[in-house]
Amino acid sequence: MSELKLSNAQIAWRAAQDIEDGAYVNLGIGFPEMVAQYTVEGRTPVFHTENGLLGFGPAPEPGTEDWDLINAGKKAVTLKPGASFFHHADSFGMVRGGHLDVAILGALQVAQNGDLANWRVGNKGVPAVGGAMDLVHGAKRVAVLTDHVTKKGDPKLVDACTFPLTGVGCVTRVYTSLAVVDIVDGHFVLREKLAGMSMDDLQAVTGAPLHTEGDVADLVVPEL
Amino acid sequence: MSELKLSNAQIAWRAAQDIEDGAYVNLGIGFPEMVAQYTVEGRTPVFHTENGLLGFGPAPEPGTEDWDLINAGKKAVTLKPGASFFHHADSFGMVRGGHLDVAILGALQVAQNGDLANWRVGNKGVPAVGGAMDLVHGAKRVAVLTDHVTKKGDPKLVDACTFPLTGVGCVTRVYTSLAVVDIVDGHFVLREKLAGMSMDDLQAVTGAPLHTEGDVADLVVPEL
Amino acid sequence: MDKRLPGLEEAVSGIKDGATVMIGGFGGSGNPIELIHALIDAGPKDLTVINNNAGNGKIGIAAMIDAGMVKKMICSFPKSSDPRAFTDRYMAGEIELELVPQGTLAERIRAGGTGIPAFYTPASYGTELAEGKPTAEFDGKHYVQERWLKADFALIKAELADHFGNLTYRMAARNFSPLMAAAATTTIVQATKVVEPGGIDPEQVHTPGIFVDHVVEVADPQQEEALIRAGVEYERA
Amino acid sequence: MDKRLPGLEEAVSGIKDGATVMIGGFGGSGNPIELIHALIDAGPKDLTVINNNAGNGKIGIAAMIDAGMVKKMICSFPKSSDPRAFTDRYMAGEIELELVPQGTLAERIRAGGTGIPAFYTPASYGTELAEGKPTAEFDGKHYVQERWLKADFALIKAELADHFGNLTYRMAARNFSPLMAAAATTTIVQATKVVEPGGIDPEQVHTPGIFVDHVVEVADPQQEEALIRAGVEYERA
Repeated sequence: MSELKLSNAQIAWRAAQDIEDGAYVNLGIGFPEMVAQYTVEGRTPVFHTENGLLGFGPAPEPGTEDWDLINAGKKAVTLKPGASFFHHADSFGMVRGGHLDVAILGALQVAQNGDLANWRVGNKGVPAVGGAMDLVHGAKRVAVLTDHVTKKGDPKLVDACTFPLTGVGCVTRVYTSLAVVDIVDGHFVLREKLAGMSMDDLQAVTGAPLHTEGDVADLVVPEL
Repeated sequence: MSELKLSNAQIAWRAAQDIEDGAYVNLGIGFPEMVAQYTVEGRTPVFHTENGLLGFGPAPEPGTEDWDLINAGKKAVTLKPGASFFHHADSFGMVRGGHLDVAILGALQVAQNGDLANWRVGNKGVPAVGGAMDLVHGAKRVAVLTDHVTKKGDPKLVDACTFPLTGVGCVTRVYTSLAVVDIVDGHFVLREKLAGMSMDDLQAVTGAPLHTEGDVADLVVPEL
Repeated sequence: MDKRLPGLEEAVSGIKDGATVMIGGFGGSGNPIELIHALIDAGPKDLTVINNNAGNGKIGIAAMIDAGMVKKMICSFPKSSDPRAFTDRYMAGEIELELVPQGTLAERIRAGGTGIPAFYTPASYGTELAEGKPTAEFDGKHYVQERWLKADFALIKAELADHFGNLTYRMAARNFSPLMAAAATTTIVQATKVVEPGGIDPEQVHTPGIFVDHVVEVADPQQEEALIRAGVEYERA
Repeated sequence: MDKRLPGLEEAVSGIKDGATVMIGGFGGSGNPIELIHALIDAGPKDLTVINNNAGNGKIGIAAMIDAGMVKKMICSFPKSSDPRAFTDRYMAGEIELELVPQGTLAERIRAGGTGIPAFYTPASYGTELAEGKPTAEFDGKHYVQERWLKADFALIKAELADHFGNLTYRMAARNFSPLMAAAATTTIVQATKVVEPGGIDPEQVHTPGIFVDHVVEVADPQQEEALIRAGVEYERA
């Protein structure tokens, strides 16, 4: 059963199910950007990018890029009707001021108290933080997408982060390759897990106790 | 000689002589607004008003007012080419951020250390401060226009203000009905006085010592 | 997503007793007269109202005060060409006043909308309006610490709005409105014209729709200054 | 009043050794490539450069670093598709780095331009980037005190400028530029088109001319991203 896990696309799909119609959403660079591809039919979230744009759409056809129209990952995007441009202080004002409904980020580690480590592994190389330390504060929901364990098999949901922190007590929900876990009052609360996985098996690859509140639903996703 | 004094128009004219071409200028409500009428030929100062407009011109013809185009005194104004609108935080950012070359205000009292009192006389009635406490900080020059003495004959240039303060150590120059006085290192320094007035007479109606640095020029203004 | 509401009554129906309400405008420019009058008709009490001024004549905020709806005003300049409504209540001790320097008022609202709980300004240092506030020295100059200002509701007058709540303002009617739209939990807009998404150039949006909750079209809005000059009086419908 | 200068060389001639220079742009969008290359030709040393990034490839800020002009970078993300220039100098201990969270960087620059010496933000609280900074609690939440950031010069790329220095920006090329224009003692602008005063609608000005000192028309500006993809290398003329 330990081979059973969701692909990144499937994790992104699951996260997309929780994004309401009309929600204002910031998707972190890389993996979290995939969430936009799985927007639920009939819903129109508005995507925010830190560099001063609300309401962007998917990448343009190769060769038609306009490099003044990019996202925070410096990738070319397109405009949807009702978009708006603004400067960087206004953009992070939206973030810090609590105007985003959801911010979705990647993670190196998430602690049971909601601490997030996602910007550097150690002290080597050139450090770069970008907007991560701002994005983890202010959004109504701060969600994380991640494999449940590292490539070596170490838990990424931990008792306490050992990597440098991005933010303290900021994560509200984690979508992993095995489960959906909320952070409630300093604890991991399991909401959904793969049907084929036992509680014991899941706990064995999780670095802190998984609590439950009522039923744990099956984590069901389509083939992608 | 004590009857000799400048009219408000003449004080405003004198202040206008110190406004350079291209200067960004905020004129306080009332008496200071008169300075705009005496703009020196060939100079184009840009007038700022706190309610979010740079580059306004004189009042429109009566009956042609647009009440969305007003100054801080809620009077209708007109637009000059090159004007711009912005919100209130940006507007006071210009003030506080040191971008104005000159702010010109009225005064109840100015102290020799540059303290200004101009917003209320005592504790009676409804207090109203508007933008005065912001305008006295940030401009490169904060100038005051005032009669040299009150209607009762009391000095308005004083040792220390007795009325509630608008700002501490903020005034750099005072244009009065009798003289032009700078504030330098906590002292009044007399730059110009009416030719017909002796130093002793001027000192007698001034509430703190008038220092001099080199020559005191004659304060010469046209008939207005 | 469509933030349009059919009428003013629906727009203000969520504003209950005790709410804090920011109202855009500076003097008559940008004053959302129709929203204010709809709020008077709805009649919530014990409101805290934040506006640069405190009403003029017998309409708008002055009419709210006359209707006994306002417990407290937070403003910089509670005077006007006809300040009777506020002055009478204030002198009778029937309305509270928090007087804030105008630039500080703007920046406190901006801070509320942008998640800055406190900041330092030189304005009011050494004056009676700084009494009781923390101060600090930076680079040899003295500053007053000011706190953010937020509200439950903002009532905003815009020129154009689209269905997503993107806004533009007309000339100096902009003033406090972009700041208030961001600082309120629920922002209610009356717009002279409402257009489809895409009807406003994205480079020319003054207030992005993320700050706006409800939009009502008021095609031919009244201007406070014109009403004052005409001697108009508003009474609850 | 006319803020136009005839050429790039005159525009950057005042920037001397040891100056602090803000440079607009986020990645390639809004990067004033022509002004940067003119500055490389002028060749001042020991500069502190403030930009979101720290150069890419062998042009723009990366070429400044390669030319040995940069003593210190203040930025949020000193990585790019080709970060060699900064990385090599940094790993060799030849360039200082002040790493600032992106939103804090924007707000510090905004504070510099608007006369706010310090403010509080939740960003970086409890992290190594907050070490040594004052903290405070407001309403039960923890915040870090951050200081304003100013510069001697700002290099800005605009779409339109008028003779008074009023500016508009093209799409997401706006990013840090309005903030930097206000936070620098001397702001130098390259604009794709320069028009007479009155040529920009007053309601659509993004940066009022009060923040701008010099304007140079660069009619067909290069785009950093396009140059990177073409493998262009800039060397001092």
